[in-house]
Amino acid sequence: MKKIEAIFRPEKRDKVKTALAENGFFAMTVSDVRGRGAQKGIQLQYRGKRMKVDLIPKIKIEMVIRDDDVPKVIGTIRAAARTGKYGDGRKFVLPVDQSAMVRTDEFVSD
Amino acid sequence: MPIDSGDTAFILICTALVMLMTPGVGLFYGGMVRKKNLISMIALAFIAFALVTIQWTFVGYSLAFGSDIGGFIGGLDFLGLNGVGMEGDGIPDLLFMVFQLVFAGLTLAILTSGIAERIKLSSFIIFGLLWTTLVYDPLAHWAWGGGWAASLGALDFAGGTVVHISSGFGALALALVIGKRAGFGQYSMEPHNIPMTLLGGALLWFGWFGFNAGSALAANGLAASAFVVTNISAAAGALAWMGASWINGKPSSLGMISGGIAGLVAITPAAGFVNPMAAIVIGVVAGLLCYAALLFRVRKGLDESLDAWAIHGMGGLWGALATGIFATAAIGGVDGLIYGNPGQFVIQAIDAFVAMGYAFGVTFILAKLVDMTIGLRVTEEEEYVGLDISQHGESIRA
Amino acid sequence: MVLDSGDTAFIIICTALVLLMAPGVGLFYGGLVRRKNLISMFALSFAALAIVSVQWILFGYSLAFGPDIGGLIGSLEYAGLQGVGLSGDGIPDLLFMVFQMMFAAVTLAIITSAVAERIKLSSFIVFGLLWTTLVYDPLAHWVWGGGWMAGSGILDFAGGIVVHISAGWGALALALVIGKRAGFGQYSMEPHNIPLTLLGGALLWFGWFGFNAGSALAANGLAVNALIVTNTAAAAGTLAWMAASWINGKPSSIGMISGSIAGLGAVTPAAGFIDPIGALIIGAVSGIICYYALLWRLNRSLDESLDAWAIHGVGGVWGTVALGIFALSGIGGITGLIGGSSAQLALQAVGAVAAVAYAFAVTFMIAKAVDLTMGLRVTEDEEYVGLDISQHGESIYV
Amino acid sequence: MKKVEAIIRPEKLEQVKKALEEKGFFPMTVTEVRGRGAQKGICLQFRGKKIEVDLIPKVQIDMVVPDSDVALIIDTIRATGRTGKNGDGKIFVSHVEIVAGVRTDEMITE
Repeated sequence: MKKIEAIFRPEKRDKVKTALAENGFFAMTVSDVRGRGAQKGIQLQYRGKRMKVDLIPKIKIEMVIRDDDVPKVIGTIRAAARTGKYGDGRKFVLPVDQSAMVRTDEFVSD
Repeated sequence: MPIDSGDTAFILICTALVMLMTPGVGLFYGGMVRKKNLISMIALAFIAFALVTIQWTFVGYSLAFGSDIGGFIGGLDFLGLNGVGMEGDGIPDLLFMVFQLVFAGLTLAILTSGIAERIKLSSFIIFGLLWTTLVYDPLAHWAWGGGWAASLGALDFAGGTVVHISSGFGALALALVIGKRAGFGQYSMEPHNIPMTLLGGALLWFGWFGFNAGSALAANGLAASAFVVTNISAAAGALAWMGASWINGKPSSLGMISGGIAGLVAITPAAGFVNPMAAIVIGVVAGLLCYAALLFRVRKGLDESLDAWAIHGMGGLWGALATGIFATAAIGGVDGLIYGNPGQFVIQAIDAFVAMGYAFGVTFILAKLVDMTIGLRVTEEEEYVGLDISQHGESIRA
Repeated sequence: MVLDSGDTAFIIICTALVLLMAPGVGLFYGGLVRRKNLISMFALSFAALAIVSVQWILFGYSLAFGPDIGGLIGSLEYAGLQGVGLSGDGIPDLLFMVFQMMFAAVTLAIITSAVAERIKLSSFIVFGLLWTTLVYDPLAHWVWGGGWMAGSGILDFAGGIVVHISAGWGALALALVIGKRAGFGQYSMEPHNIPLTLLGGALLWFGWFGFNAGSALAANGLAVNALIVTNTAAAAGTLAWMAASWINGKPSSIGMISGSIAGLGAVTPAAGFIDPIGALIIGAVSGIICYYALLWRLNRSLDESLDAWAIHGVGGVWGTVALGIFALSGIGGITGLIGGSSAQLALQAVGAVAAVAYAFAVTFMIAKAVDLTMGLRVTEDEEYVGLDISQHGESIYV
Repeated sequence: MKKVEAIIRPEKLEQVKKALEEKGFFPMTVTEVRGRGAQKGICLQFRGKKIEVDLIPKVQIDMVVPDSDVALIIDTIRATGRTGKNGDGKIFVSHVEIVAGVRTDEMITE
């Protein structure tokens, strides 16, 4: 199993959610986060003074999925969340060793 | 006539109530925008109020209520409140002046709907000063300051034409000039804080009692009648909008409070002329009409962002016409269409449509002018990070 | 004189408006602190309201307005409201009593600025009781209860000395005794909820109409004038602070609303003596000097946390002195410097200096006394987790 | 690649951000969280009654960095985020298998 953490623009949340659901990926956890990327935030010009807004609101979704679904999920999120401009976000894939249900005694491990 | 302490007390308090409507509009709008622009919406309402206070003291009151020049505008005889004193007819002249001041401040605050989430603060200050001087003040003069509409016999008890048509159609023109918000129509821009909008709506409803009942300018039967029909129309509007939106899905709380505001707007010009039964009809029709106008606006992809046009503009238009239909001599001394006086309806229609054309046209020109000289709009990046940070250097922490 | 129903109606409503200012202060301050102390700020305002309401009825009113003893304090003749009845001069004596009570309560609420985020609730209750008895009541007596200031002709229409100088300079003394917040100056303590502060500011502005206009104690021309100059000074203060802060960066909405309060604070003592143009200048100057007072406070890294000193203290001094400059005989019967008389200005300066010295010194002693006996401050751990949890066992976190 | 999750005191965020920036580590995601550690929160004495405040507001910084940078980042966060008292926070490092951009088709795998 893998854990996908995808960080992207808040306004794309509904589109990404819908696209993932259409491809059969429903379970997820969503958080409001603030982040900055390699482009170092947004620079605003203000009367000759520069003002940097570096932590910009983003959405983070976390999903735990089967290994072979990883490319499909990444592709789906990418297609839905992309604008082509800086600040579109990133996705990270981490290994998950075990997953245990709270409601039942189900226990999944690799 | 001497000063009456009861009347003076009443109008003093009504002035305070109407003042509270301005931050009420700020909260109402603030809850409907995205989180990154909440502070900006509330701040715009405060700035509108502060600007108009100063403008009204220097020239605005005189332009609106000075001695008539050609039916169009007031003279400059009250410049700097010269000759506006503590004596008067029932209430001091100064009190009448400040009661009218809070109306003008509120109207500019309503207008911010058209430019939500994308206006440059400095441009708003310039535009606001021009707008209140060239749109609000003439309209107030026409209806209340002895201008042509008043001579014609057009009725506007508390500001259907002056406040609501002017701000509603002004907001539409302004929205057309400034253009859509980035990403409008591509993704949803949901209200982020509905309780704040409901609180703002509650303050508006509360303040509206001062707005309409106070427009009787005395604590008398007419004020009581205006108070009653105001509340009835608001309730009818809220229920009508709720019913209409229920047919299309869930009845949102936002729709309900919008319906309440639609009812309040529509009863405003009629408050001193109609009876409670007519108020129910006015409120219900306002709720339905404004709901339809809002759907039309959304379908057309117009980004008059917070619906001042649909609610204040269309509601104000309906209210002005409805005054010509439902007015009864038993209350305000004038009969309307259903009491056998179609002439009044025609007068109301002329007044409303001229005001609409004037507000839309002049606002459009002013907005274009400001846009071409200093630019109405913030840059794309400033818009993306939100006006709270880019215009005020502040932000709401999660 | 017989009772006047208009005047009575007016002052009853004004009392309610002033009452609303106490939670208004709570909201205003609550938005400025960190999230872990929001409930605490709000609760302190309510506690102040409750403490003063009881104290005022038992003996506070008598100390302030009882028969004069040596120009310093009132006697206990009205203790327990003995002899304060339903008859009176224009308005019932009881109404005058309760109207004054709200002023005392708001004053104690304002002073919580100094102890924000670190006061022990039990100590605040003891301190508040002592403070309102030993600082507020004598000052109210001096100015309004027939004390030495009234005797020598020092004027204060609605509380520049009694409310704003006392609360502002008291807050400064209190902040010096209690000490800085843990971590002050090492990391930023940004306001966590600006919309709440703006809402609080709106309620303050609204309530201030009752505060100042009501101080005419009748619904007459003087009340109207007070309301207008109040609104004008608030607007001028808003715009002036906004402009001053714009030069140094972004015009923050917190700055804007602070400017409103600065204008309102400064016009308070003068409201019954000046015209709108005078108010415009008083408000604008107040916005600017309070802004620089705040910057100075930050430079010196004084942790008078929410700037009651910079805004109420400095604004109150300016307003008290400005009365001597801008007073017009046509309004309140007093001629100021601009009318060619410097006598009043000198009196006002004496009054302001005496009030500053008394409020600062006595507050300092009371605070020291409470600190030495029971400790003003919470423990370090309690401060770190926040007063909401440590003092009230509540939290706004989900 | 490794993911560093640092949970620190909220009031230290600005200093930690700045220190990381000076060391050349710019991209990050910030989340406001509440947590409790091994010292079981803060225990307040109130007239003989004990009030335990266990979930205390913290800030979580997430960064995904090359394996070789992990030690430096931990040192930097420690140096600026530390007060020496209980409640300074913890840092976790986990393995990241894929880093995928949203704006571009960039895909780093191990």
